[in-house]
Amino acid sequence: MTIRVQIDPFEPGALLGGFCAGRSESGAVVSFTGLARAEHGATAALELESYPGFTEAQIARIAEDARRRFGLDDLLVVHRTGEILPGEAVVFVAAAARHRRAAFEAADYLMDYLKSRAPFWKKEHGPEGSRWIEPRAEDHDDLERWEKTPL
Amino acid sequence: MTIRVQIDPFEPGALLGGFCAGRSESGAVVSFTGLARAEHGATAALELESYPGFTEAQIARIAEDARRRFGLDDLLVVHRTGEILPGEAVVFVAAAARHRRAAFEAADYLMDYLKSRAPFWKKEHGPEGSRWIEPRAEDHDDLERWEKTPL
Amino acid sequence: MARVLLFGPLRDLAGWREREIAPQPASLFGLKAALSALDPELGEAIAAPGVQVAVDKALVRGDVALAATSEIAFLPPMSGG
Amino acid sequence: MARVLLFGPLRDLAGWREREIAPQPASLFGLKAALSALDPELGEAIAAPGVQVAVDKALVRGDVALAATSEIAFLPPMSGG
Repeated sequence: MTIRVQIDPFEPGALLGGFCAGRSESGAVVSFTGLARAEHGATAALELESYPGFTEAQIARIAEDARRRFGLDDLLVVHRTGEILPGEAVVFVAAAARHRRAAFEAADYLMDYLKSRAPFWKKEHGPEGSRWIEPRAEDHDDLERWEKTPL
Repeated sequence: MTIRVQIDPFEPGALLGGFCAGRSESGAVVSFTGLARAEHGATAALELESYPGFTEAQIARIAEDARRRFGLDDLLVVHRTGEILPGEAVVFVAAAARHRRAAFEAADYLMDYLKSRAPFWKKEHGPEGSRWIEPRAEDHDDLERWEKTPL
Repeated sequence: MARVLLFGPLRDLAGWREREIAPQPASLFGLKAALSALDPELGEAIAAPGVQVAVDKALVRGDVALAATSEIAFLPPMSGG
Repeated sequence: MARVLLFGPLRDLAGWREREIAPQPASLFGLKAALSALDPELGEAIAAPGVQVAVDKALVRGDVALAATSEIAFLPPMSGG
């Protein structure tokens, strides 16, 4: 299980390739890649802030919870901070499990958590100024799905 | 939207890297990679058969359905046939959408379809002989989820 | 001469994958009867409820007319991924 | 001297990201009062229901005692991914 918060850009394909390599008992790997959207010119850049040490620890806690809850073989979370340009990857999550349902649900669950509960703060810079982004109502609804349905 | 059925091995990371590159309006890319399991020595190889022409057409039909149903920006399906060794990738599905829910659901839906309805026949070769694999009961249940919940 | 394709376990059962059936059957039901006469075990296997039939790469149900150039595929339960 | 960290919009509001507060407040509530006296707008912002507090990188609720070496972080609503 690996958790990484980094300023350097990353290539999602390289992460998935490394994560899949050498697995001979995991039948299923699900990955999520979050990309910064240009919003057709309305967003020039994102600025992501973390609380070094605390952010990694909080993600590790929920990742360990997901590993146990879904019976995962392995898990990788990489999250960028700093300035992120449109088209660049912001977050990458990969989950490996014996069967696909567990891998899908774990990646989905982790993303719901990262979107609305992980210690990151996100500012959008555009031609009309800058604004802090808060989770959308859908993000809160998404997270609630897991609280309502004990597995 | 790309559908490919091929005998040549593929590297899931290279496919995801290519699929994500140059996207500036899709915020979410979900990928599924199905790997051949060794089953701790019980499986020496998988043998996958397709019906060339028919298989691609059937997948394209369901992929187009998924694209419309989930409002996807793009979709990639690569499926191997022939002899596949443990640890090698059998199938790769990637879905790009504006937000993550659509991308997760589309990849999940496509895999449920591929597991139990796509024209492939799968034989497992092991030290104790060979056997044809049919979808598990869970695979049928998984597919039924989509029929019960109109979106 | 209808061209018949067998997939998956049907191919193992019959011992062949592709075969031309002469004389030309006028319909799918006629072809099924001809295959049963040729190999009763295969005839029973292709009549099983999970087996689908494609004529010229389109799934069909029930009986359909066959042309001399038709390609008829018997498709046992599928499983990919 | 408690060390205070502000994140996200709180940092923009206060105009600083990190600051040492002297004299040392004995408790979190004491620190909040000191910050309010320093900057009433910030005092109001850190009292908002969505703002969480971490002391030495552990989330806390209610009042807690502070040590001279404590690091207190005010965490407005989070959003990653």
